[in-house]
Amino acid sequence: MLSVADLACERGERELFRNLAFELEKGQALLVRGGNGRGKTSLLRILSGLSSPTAGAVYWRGQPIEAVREQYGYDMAYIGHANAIKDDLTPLENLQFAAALRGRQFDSDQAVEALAQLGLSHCIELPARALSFGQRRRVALSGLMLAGALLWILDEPLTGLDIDGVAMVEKLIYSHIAAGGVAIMTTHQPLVLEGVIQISISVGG
Amino acid sequence: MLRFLITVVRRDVLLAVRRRGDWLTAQFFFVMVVSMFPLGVGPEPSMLRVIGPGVVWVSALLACLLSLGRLYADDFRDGSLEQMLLSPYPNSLLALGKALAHWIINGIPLLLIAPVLGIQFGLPAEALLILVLSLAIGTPILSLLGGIGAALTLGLRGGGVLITLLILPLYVPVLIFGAGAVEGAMSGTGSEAHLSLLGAFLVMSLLIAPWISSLALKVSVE
Amino acid sequence: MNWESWQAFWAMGGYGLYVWGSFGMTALCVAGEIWLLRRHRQRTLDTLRRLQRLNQQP
Amino acid sequence: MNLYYYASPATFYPLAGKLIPWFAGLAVVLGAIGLYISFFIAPTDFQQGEGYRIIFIHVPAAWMSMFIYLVMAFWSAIGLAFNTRLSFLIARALAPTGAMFTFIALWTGAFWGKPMWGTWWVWDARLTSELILLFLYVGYMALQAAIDAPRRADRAGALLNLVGVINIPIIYFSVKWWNTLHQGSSVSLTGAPSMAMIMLWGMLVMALAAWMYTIAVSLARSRILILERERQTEWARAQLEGQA
Repeated sequence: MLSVADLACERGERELFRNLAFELEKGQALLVRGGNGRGKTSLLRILSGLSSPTAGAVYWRGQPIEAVREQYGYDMAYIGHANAIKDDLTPLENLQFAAALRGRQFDSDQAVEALAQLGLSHCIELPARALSFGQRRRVALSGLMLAGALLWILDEPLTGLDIDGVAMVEKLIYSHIAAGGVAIMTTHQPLVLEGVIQISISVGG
Repeated sequence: MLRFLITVVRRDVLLAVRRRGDWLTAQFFFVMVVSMFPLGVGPEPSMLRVIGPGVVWVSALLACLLSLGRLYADDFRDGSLEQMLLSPYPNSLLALGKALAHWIINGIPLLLIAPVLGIQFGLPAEALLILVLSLAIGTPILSLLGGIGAALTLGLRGGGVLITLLILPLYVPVLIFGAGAVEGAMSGTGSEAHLSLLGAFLVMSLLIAPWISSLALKVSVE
Repeated sequence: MNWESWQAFWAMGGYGLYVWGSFGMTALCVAGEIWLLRRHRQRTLDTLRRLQRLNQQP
Repeated sequence: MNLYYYASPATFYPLAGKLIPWFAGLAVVLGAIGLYISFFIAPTDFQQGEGYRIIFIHVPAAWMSMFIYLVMAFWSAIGLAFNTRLSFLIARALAPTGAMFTFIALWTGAFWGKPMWGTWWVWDARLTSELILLFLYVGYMALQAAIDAPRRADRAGALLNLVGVINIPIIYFSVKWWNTLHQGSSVSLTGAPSMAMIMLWGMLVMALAAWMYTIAVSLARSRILILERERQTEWARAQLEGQA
């Protein structure tokens, strides 16, 4: 589904990685490892199409992602360091706008369900301002359930989550992959995904 | 496509409504700057009538620049901008929607306040009408061109001052045609020529500015 | 030849201040730019060499 | 050997180094000829006296200030279209010189205006446009100075440059329009009553000298910028050691 050939990235004058290549099929997960400042986030941003690589290209279903930008926009969901949650909107409104901006159908019952599944049913009516960091992370992640995207690109999805939260997200990712989805993640915490084909790459020296 | 545009606009308007304080600040800035001029140059009615259109227009430029700094900045900080850029729709549509929202939030109130301020400067009724008309054509240009500056200075130190430096020179034609239209109405030389030139500039900005803003956003977010 | 004496040349028919003010400022700008450029170059070279020496030390 | 060969910083750097003395020499020779024409060959103007000799700087400086902005926009467009880093650097290296010529045009305009119009500053169309051009240069340089990431600085500057160049004709037209409406001064610098052939020649030679000067200075400046950017590469290291 997603393949990468000969990818290279520079930030400033520093070369982060070079000649990176891998291929992901349905039902596979990619775990990107590497220390701080090694280029994990840069790689994920390149894969999502937010930044361009110095060399090489990213292919989605055999096509460069710039050529299939529209389709890739529907098929891919990206969650970066920031949660993209607006303080002045409620979690439900946040999810609604997020879906509309990505051109996706929105069903509010389904959204309430998704929020409940990540343990947020009690704060659906509150403005996001009142939520803690971990709770906002959960709101952002619950958007994944509504997106219907085939490919998930998650930058440190477990940051700020408590033990319950980590377990819920693990289950979420697991069921996505089990259903034939693809996931790409970076994480410092150990992630348990039993029975899932995992590819690990490390970036940076 | 159209639904996406409407969503972008609706989202920004809703956020502005939820944060009324910030929005009111920009409008009061406009009123205050205009009211400072008579205190500076003296209350002579004939003098005020001459400088009135220019003062209102220059203040409109400044008020617009004041709010432009935050056009993309908030969304950039909390990560929503990345999500919007990844949407399946063209990014220039996003830039157009953002500029449109900025105009609805900041430009339209300006149109409503301007006649009151014009009265303070003793402008005749006909000139007031032209003032509103020129602002109605001119302020969307300010939002569109300003969007380019906001995108270029995204996340930079001192972005607020920088955007003024970058964009104010580009506002010169709007200021000249806008204030000129009102003066033309007052002196009897007519304001049609000014207004149609302003309209032409608006059409051009509509065609080019969203596209350049989208390129600038891509450069800044990368 | 336009000028009968050096004095006439400097006086510029009464426009001395303006003519020489313009030409002088231009000369000053050009000289200043060249000087700044040289200094910039020297400083850059110094900094880069220092960085290089720093990197060579293990 | 193709275009990309010269577009590579490693080949451009020594090439520029070799070219600078030639352009600098040409600038000096042409400047000397230009000064000779402007002071010793061009006759005294019967209306404006000796004061008109200021135009031998003012007009070439004004030409150069606009020309350099156009050249910058050309390189910016090339850089954005073909993704060549060198073109962004050339645009960047040109900006300070362009700003300098704009300033000279304003300064000499003021020094010409004082004896002719009796005031240092007149809001005539040419001077006002020059002033706005100076603002555009300042904005471009301020934007580049504020951005640390070189790739972003290059591209953001180039975009601003292009927006500026699209706007310049509109700005110029609007200022001219504004000026005629407000009955600006009827005397204009270039519209001097008897624009003798020799005056035109003087201005042309001076403009050529300014052009050569611009090339020499911007080549030197782009060399510094290249060295800063490429300091990690083999050739830049060798270069630095060779000159130590």
